[in-house]
Amino acid sequence: MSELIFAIELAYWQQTLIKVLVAAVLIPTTALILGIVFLFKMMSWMQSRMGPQEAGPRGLLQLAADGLKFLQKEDIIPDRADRFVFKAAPVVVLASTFLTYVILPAGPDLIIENLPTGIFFAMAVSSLSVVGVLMAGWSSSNKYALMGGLRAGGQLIAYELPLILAVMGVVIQAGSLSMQDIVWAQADGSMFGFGGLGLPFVITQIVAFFIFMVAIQAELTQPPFDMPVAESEVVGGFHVEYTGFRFLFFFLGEFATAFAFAAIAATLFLGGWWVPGIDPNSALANIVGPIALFVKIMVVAFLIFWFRFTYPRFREDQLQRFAWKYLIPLALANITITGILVVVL
Amino acid sequence: MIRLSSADTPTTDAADEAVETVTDERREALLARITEVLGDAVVQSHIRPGDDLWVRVTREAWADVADASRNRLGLRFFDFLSAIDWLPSPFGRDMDAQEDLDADAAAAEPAPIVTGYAGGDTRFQLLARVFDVDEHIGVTFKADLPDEDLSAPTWTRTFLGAEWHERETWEMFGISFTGNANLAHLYLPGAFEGNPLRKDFPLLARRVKPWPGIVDVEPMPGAGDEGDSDEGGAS
Amino acid sequence: MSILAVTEVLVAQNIAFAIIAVGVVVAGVRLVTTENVVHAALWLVVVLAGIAGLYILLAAEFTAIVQVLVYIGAIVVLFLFGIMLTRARLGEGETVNKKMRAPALVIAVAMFALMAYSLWGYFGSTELEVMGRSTAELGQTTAQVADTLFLTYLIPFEVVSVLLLAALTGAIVLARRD
Amino acid sequence: MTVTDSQKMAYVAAQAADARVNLQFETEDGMTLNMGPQHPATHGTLRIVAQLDGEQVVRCEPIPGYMHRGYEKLCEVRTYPQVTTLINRIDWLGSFANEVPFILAAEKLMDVEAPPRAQVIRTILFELSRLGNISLFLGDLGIQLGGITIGFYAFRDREFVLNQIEAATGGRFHPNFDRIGGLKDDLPKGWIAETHRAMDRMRRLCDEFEELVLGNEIFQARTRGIGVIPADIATSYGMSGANLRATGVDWDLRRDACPPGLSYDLADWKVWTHPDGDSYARTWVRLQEVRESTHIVDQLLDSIPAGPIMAKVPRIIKVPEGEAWVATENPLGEMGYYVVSKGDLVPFRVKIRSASFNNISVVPWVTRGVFVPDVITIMASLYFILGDIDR
Repeated sequence: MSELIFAIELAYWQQTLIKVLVAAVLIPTTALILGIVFLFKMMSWMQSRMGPQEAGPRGLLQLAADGLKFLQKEDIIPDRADRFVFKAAPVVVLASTFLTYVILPAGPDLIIENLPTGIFFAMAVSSLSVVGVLMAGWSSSNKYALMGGLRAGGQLIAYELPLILAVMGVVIQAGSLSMQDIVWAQADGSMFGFGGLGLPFVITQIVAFFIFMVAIQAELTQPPFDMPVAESEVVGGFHVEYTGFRFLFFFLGEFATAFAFAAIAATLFLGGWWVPGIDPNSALANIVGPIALFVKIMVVAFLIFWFRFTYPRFREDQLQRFAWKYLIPLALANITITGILVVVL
Repeated sequence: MIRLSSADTPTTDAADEAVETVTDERREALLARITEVLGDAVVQSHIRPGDDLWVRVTREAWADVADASRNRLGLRFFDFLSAIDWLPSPFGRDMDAQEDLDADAAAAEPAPIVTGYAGGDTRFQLLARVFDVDEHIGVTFKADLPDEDLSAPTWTRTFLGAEWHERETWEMFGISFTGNANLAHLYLPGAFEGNPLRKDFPLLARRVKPWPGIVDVEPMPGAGDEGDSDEGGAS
Repeated sequence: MSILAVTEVLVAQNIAFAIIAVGVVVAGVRLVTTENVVHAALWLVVVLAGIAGLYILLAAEFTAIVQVLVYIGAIVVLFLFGIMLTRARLGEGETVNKKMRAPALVIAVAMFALMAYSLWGYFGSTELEVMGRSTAELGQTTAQVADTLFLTYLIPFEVVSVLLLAALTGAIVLARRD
Repeated sequence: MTVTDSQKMAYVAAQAADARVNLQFETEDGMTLNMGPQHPATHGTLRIVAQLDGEQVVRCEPIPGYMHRGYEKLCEVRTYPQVTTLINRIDWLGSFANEVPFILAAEKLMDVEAPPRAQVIRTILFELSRLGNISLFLGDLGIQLGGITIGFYAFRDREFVLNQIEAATGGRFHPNFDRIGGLKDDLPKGWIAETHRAMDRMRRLCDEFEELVLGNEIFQARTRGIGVIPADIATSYGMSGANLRATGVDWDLRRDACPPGLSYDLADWKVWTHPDGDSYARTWVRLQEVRESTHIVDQLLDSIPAGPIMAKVPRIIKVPEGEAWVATENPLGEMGYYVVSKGDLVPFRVKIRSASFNNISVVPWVTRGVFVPDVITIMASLYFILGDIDR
């Protein structure tokens, strides 16, 4: 556990307060960054959309326009909705994202809470969002919302398993569940006896990386796995009845979760905050680390959104078949082989 | 088979006639086959050379016509099914602007019912078309419907697609089809009264606000209002 | 008792324990009193999350995370799934048989008394010495849990796995009709 | 027309599914899902009522009529030239194509024929409206399947076609340009070269669609073997256009029964069919249709004869007594007008046979036993324009 934040000694409650504030600021910021960079700029170029290229200088005002639009919308709660559950659902979804940020290391000392079971914790809290999604789907008293909620639930459960199994390969190789230890393991590793570049696990765990990317795509309910929110089928799914600020919660949650998962992928497979050539123990790593992590996150996020803008959508049963028949056996095989190799070598 | 040149080019007349004779024979042959298969059901027929074939059948044989077309005559493609109300103008045009009616004074009094190709004896006629997708030839069937019993056997047993057409004909003309269990409104609201495509169904929009119609078109000098339409200015 | 030793962390822990405990109790009461099945499942989430919080306070991180992952992430979600998929009547209007309340109360109190007595009898004199010791020394790290599970208790663990698998297969066989 | 083994198998499977579904329908009451009248997948106000068992469709019934405009009645009080304004709005994505069969029917009754130049330009515009229509289908299919990128590409490239239509006719969506006996105006200067360029854009869009959507494994998994319609069912429902050709029926009105007044025989092109009859086949046939259409336009552009664009017709059009049926191969399928004239200024009766009406009436048959997402793909691949159903 890092008791130091840039070597300043603080009381427990002060530390806690700072950590909470940092996380609270991080979530909307990261969501905005992904929103601008990928949703608006990259997508508009890839899909030749007009708005984000034209509105304001360099099309940057499109986000402001959209944000303003959300804020001034009327907050509508369906008459027959379960009001309390309806209101609580977006908060639950956002809380699950919030908790994921706790274990993300951005530098040797820059981590909100270095849990020894870090990655396991992240998997556990990310599964909490299912509850929020089901709450939203059920409480809206809308058939489309219910169908979307159920689809989301089934999908998230089906993909939790390959996600965790993919992570297991990395954990076996690193020998730890702690995010920091996983980074260290990659920094200390060597390729064919050459230690200069360390050993990003994407090289040895390429199968796990593939499964992980597919699984987070499903966890994020993005195309090609966006059946829960498919607008041409269930008209937005579980958040069909949400407007304005509450919808913005779901929206922020989606992008913040995308950022969090990209960060986890970057940490597990690309070495996280570690940069070759910089001593991980030096104070410099605390400054370069966040930048390196951010760059790596953007690379992973680019992959996520690239898939999103390219593929059409699966059908729900095809998705389940894909998860259970291909991804899970593949992940199990990966774990077995990794385990054997770790014991043998 | 396509006439390329315009009608006022005299050189193609011979070719036109040749084409017409060929298609004529095809339709004659088809008509002969239809008569052979349907027997007494065929009441009257009409061939427009090079264009189309009209066959009027009895109402009782209406379902057999569909069956014979699809299964024995090779006319497997179902085009459409509808009806015609032959009640003449001005009942059909009573929503026209008064100026139009005055200008067209000859039509102001009810004319006797005159039916079209292949004749007819009743005000309502069923109209359906089937097509042969292999031979590329089609037939338009007609059947008379007596006013006191506007119903006909359904085609849905043979042509599945006839269901929607029959529903439309039912709500638009008030013609029912025995054997079609699903005669519900297709277009109109459930509580709608009346049969809009009948000629005596008033077009209320026209009643409320008469359409200017042709009055805003200046008649060309020399263009006769009753004369045959061949003279007059070209644009 | 040494738990009340005056350190900042322990004060914070005690405050947190009080908050969580009250929350869990309230949620537990709501869980059994609410008439809406979905609400009951959601209160269950609160209860389980609170208990996970208590595990963390007891420095049993791994148990807490398993609690969240398995109970909230899987079991309650399955509950919700089942409730939403089936046509269970929601909300009021259901005539609940309340005749068995008194016996149920007796059994519940007896059960609580039994468990409290046995726990107290077994652990009552043990003092948890938290101060100055890491979780590793307390034998609660993930590695230690894994070692215990896969070395000492390997046979029971595998037997339980097979049993669960058999139950799962049986459930599928029973549920599938075609 | 041959029935392949796969079609027979699909038919048997459909029959079996039918029997099973009937049983379920009698024994349990599932959830009824109301898609529409406002639903993103119905593009328009079509209502689809689906009785569900889980996500499986027990019975699915489209309910049209939310946009019925009574054109058949209105046509009876419009003069012949006025009718084209109305019928422009039937298939609003391929407006010019709506005008053509009616104008041809009127020409047939009047025994007038447009000059060759007008015929060729008319055919070009006809094909341009087909391109404008079906290119949007290609995009829309992607959108319905969640791959929205191709949707934007389609909208982007369709502009080039619309610009050409606008440049020639003055109307982007509703040209109202066809006249009895010819066309309203001649082509503007430079139009031919510009249209060649637009055709290149359309061919590039086809390639992009093929790479991005048609070749995609997910797309194939979503469409292959889904919504299989055998050939005899298709003819029995009167399905036409690409939907019919996708069942293996080799029939195109442009080639086989082209009415006088259009000059398709000046171009060398091919009618594509596909034996499968599923959603994929329908998409594939439409894609090839767009390609062929661009070739037709390219060839016709180079063979526009000189001459007038209007035949001699009277100023006030009175159509002689008679009946005429003219059907053309419109973007959505066979569109026909049965025009009855009594020698008046207005038609006596106009029966509009629109393609989507027949194409969509097959939905209850084809959606039995499929999943809800498949209803979307089937509807999207059948491709309907709501105005073409409701008229």
